Amino acid sequence: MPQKTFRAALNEALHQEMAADPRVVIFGEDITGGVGGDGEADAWGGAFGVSKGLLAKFGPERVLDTPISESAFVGAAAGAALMGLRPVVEIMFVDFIGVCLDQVMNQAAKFRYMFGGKARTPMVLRATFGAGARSASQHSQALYPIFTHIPGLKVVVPSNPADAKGLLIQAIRDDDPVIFLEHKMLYDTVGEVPDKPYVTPFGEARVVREGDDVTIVALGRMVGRAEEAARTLAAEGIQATILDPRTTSPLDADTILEFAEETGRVVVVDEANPRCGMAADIAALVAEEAFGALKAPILKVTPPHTPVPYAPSLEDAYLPDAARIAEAARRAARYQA
Amino acid sequence: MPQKTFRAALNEALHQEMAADPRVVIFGEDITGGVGGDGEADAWGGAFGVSKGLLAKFGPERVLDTPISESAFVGAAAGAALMGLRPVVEIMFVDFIGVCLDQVMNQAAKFRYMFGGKARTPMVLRATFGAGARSASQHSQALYPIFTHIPGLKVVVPSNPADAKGLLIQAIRDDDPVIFLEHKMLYDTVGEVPDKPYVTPFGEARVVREGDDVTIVALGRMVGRAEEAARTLAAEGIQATILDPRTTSPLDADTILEFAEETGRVVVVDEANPRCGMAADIAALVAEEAFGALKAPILKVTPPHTPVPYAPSLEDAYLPDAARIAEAARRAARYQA
Amino acid sequence: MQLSRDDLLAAYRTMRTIREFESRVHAEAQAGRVPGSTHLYAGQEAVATGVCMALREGDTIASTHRGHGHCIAMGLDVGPMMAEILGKATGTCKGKGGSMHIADLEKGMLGANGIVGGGPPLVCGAALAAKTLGTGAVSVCFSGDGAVNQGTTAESLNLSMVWTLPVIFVVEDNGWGEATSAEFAVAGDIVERARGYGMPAVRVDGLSLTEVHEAAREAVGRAREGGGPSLLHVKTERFFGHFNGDVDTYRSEAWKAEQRANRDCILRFRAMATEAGLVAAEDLDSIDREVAALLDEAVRAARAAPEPDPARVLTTDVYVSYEGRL
Amino acid sequence: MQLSRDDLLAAYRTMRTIREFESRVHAEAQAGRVPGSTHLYAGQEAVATGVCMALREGDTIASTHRGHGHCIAMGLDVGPMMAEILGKATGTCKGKGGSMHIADLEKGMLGANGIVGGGPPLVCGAALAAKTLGTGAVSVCFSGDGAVNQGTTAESLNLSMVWTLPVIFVVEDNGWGEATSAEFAVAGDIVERARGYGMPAVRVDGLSLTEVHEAAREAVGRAREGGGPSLLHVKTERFFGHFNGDVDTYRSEAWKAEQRANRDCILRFRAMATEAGLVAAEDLDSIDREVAALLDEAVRAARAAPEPDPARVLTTDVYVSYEGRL
Ligand SMILES: Cc1ncc(C[n+]2csc(CCOP(=O)(O)OP(=O)(O)O)c2C)c(N)n1
Ligand SMILES: Cc1ncc(C[n+]2csc(CCOP(=O)(O)OP(=O)(O)O)c2C)c(N)n1
Ligand SMILES: [Mg+2]
Ligand SMILES: [Mg+2]
Repeated sequence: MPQKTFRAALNEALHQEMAADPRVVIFGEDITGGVGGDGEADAWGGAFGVSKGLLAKFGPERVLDTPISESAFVGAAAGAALMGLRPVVEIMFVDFIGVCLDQVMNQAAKFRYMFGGKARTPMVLRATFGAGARSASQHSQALYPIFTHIPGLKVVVPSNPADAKGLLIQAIRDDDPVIFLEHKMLYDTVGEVPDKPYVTPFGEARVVREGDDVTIVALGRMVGRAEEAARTLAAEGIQATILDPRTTSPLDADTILEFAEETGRVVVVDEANPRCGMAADIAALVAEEAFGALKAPILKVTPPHTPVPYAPSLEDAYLPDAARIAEAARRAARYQA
Repeated sequence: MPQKTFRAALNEALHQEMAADPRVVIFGEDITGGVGGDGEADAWGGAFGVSKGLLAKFGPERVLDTPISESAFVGAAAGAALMGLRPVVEIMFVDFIGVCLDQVMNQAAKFRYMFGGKARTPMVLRATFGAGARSASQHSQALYPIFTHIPGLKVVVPSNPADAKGLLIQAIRDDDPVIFLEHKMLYDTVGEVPDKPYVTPFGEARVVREGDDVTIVALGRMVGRAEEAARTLAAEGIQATILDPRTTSPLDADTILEFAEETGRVVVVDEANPRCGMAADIAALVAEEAFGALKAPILKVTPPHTPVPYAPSLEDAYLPDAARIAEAARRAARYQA
Repeated sequence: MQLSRDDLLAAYRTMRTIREFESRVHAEAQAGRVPGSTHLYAGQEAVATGVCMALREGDTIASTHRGHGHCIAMGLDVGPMMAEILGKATGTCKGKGGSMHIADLEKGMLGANGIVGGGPPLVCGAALAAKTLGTGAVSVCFSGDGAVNQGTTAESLNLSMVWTLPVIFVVEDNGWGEATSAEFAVAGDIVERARGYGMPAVRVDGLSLTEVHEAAREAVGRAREGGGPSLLHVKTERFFGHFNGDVDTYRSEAWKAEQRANRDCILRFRAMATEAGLVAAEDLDSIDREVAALLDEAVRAARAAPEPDPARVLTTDVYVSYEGRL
Repeated sequence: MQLSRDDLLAAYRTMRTIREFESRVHAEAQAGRVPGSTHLYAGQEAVATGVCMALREGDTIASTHRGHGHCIAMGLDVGPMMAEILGKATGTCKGKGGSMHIADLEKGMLGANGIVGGGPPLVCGAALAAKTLGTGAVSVCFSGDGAVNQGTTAESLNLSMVWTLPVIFVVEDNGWGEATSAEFAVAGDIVERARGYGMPAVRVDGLSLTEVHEAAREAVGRAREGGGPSLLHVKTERFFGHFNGDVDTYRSEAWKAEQRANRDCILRFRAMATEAGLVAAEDLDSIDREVAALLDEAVRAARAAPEPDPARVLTTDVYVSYEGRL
């Protein structure tokens, strides 16, 4: 199967869906880049190059640059979705949600309910997230717990190129508002990605590997780190299951509970901050519904309750790494009541 | 001791702190009301009357009405706090945080960390929250999980008049940014409130009642409902401990864990939506750190994953009530492995 | 362009329906039958009416917390609207939305909105859809003098210019944002603000149905022909307090009496239309009677309607599809 | 008011220090020694310098992602600044903030800011503090042509007028917001936008230190005397790409060469000041040498400095006090 980067997989998904459906439009800051200059057109193709080439294919009516006005253009996506388009709107860093949350939380997410089921708001809000790029406190947050908390939104956090493509296509075809979060440290990772369009369904966890001793649930970039940890553990004779929920809302509670019950030992790894985060969310699910099968405390591996620091030494310590994950899994696997 | 309403207790706290410290200023929409009219001045004293009378006492330099520009004036609170004031800023409904989250999340909350410890941002953001007033989806949310998730913020959710006063005074004297959330259905509740100024410390749960059979953790308006449930349970021979954390950040983990261990059975009641909410947060804490003592699944009692509906029949069903709390507590208390 | 007699009668019927609807809502609220808050549109009828008369099928509007008038001007049925406000299963939104969230997308009404400044971005999107899909539709954003100070308004003025969108921003300046006067809260001049974005903008007398309509017609025409957005700054009057619980003491009784007596757009319309001999007073009176009967029935039906059943509908309508728990 | 020779020399030293600082940061970034992104201020030196010369102790500024120039113009030490950018423990913010978050409250510098439009509300607050505490201080908000389209800017223009705050909004219009031109993104006219709020506003040539300074002096004077806010729309030039990773292909090489040759505020200043006989070229040359030496040392020290120790400082500085877990 062809090897593609995470970035290329997303770009391909956008190309294919825009070709398939004239209602799909894309906009955001520098989504092409170069408007008004005397140099290259589509110079950026998005701050991370994900939308490169769309302008040439689909023209400026469907690929629109915007002023720096996230409230206006994210809200415009919601309004356009109500009226028959399927907008894919980009806010460069998810951290910028602070300037436009209302249009997501109180408008797009709630239309359908408030209007008694009459509205459909098929929009996708794409944004990068995550630490590791030395981007400091205002450009490195995860924030999906905030979206996950809000009823009416779907939230996608892909961990690899193949899922990125299938989940983005699903997001675009989905009739509900979807928050699609791309970890900026994953853009250059490579994996097998089918050429044809395909969908990866929401609410279905991927079983990354199976092992009887402990179940590790991890999201986004943490999936790779969990795999690294699992290799170390395997060498020590501890076999881990790794689950990648892929979407935090809907969450595949069934699969998580199934493996939690099978192993009786659960570790949740999350790049988001710990308080009211996804690690807590999943741990609480297990503590309520798989309690009878539990043989050990449910351990959480997350950053501390601090903003993301700038210096590499600090940022590296901030993020959960394979060693911390392995240590938690070891503790869970070896725990004796 | 004198009986006062929740509203009066807050009003008294504002009066006393403004009298004690000239750096305390208060602003927000209609915080006085009536500016520019030919009728009564200070006509509203805040949309819920909490700031009534401050204008007459402290004058328009310290009690300021604002345009409908939450980003500007909440950010102004952050900037003013950096420069030596202690602003108390009001956004009428916490639901409006969507239009100004950035100034809270990326500015006020992060200054100190980003600036290497050089900043102090002693501001209080007051807002009403909560369902029950038939205010529908955009005026009824809880949202404290969002603030609790964000490092750098403190988050206060008082459940009764005495705590409301003590916690607000602490919030105003506190050197960190504090989100102070007032349940709109509690304003008219009455309780004993000392006349003198006093502080209720952050991060110290209140032990509302003690009982050996089950520990119920509840916040805000849910504390009263938990008490109601506990009375029912007592009649059935089930004795419940009720803990009111009072602040969700910092959270008094020690007290929660202590009682979780003592009873081995825990129910968490929360008015916020369930996903990545406070119920999950507390349940996850217990599942990790009191696991060895647990005798039953940790049960969560929350609204469903839906927006808040308008019709009374629906809104009443949305909110956890004493019956649902009692039922969960019964299940926890009676659970046999 | 002179309005025809039929147009004038239709306009009057709309204005009267709004006025009557609001006075019934007021009465229901006073009687304790409205569960939540409502914000009455009485006094501003000429604005919604004059603007929406300039629209055609497929056009859209975004509204505000004070949305009943916009709904009626867009042709929503008053029966389900009343039921919605009373929190009933037969309401426009099945009782889930209430006064502040009445919407009917099929009629181009994108929703009342509980967030001040919530609407301006939405019309940019609706207009973008019209432009992309080539429907020739325009989109109107109603908002208040208070909302002009919300950042979303400024951003949307700019975005609509940058994208040359078929949008009309109608600022209904009733002088107040809750209990705070526009004189205090609005620095400068709303028309000048729009012009700062290069946007055509005019000041309009909101007590004159014909003046509002004429200004709207011009702006809608320009938008429909690809000429981009416009702003109308319409001076109007809010007859009731901000919401049903507002004792409205910040305006003196004398001021309010003078307002009702001299600055009532419906009285002005009657005087204008009958004095100019365009319509007969009896025609208007008979409309009044028809409207009253319509509202009698709306109120009766709404009161009689059942509340929504939580077991059936509490968790429906959150998503179109969701493979997870609610 | 004519600037004195000392003023001119001081201004030149500031501009030169900024230029040299940025060229060193650029070199460090090229060499892979800057962990994160930086946005260089080169080309805009006359703006920060001309404005901040009009300030006095106690005055404050809010800055942007492109903040190094503002920091230097407010008197921050280049040594710790360079260390901060290199992510070192000796940095202005102990390495926690990086390029986009350098702040020094004691010097009135309220922080570079990674959020476009983050600053305008903050200066309203700083100005309110000055007003309430009666310090007579003013607060300056630097922001870009891109930031004028952010709702926070519009809200802050209005709020500062409504509260009559001692604020000066300095819009540094370098023609670009990332890879998007102001010509595309900014509808209308920035000066007219401010006037829509009733705010005094002027257009200023940002290549002329003296013109910037003169306009700032007037606005600062007005603010200090209680005359309220002003806006300066300053046309300036961005010499580098948007950030250190930007290949900047959206501007042609010819355009960029012409820009460097003909629109360099430092070259203009040299020409103006020496041709008018106000200062001697040698004086400026010797400042150049001193500045180069200063930066040599700053870079050397920053490179040599230790990284922050996570065991000690990862979880400090989140709160002043916190009775909970981090
Ligand atoms: C973002 C936000 N801030 C504040 C409010 C509370 N609020 C509701 S209506 C209103 C006044 C709006 O004034 P205006 O725009 O003039 O509309 P009017 O009520 O006069 O029709 C306010 C402040 C809100 N709903 N949303
Ligand atoms: C709210 C927000 N949106 C987008 C960005 C990404 N961004 C960083 S700088 C920038 C361009 C800013 O342009 P301008 O204000 O003209 O400043 P300049 O870079 O030209 O100094 C953008 C879009 C951001 N940091 N914050
Ligand atoms: Mg108004
Ligand atoms: Mg710029």
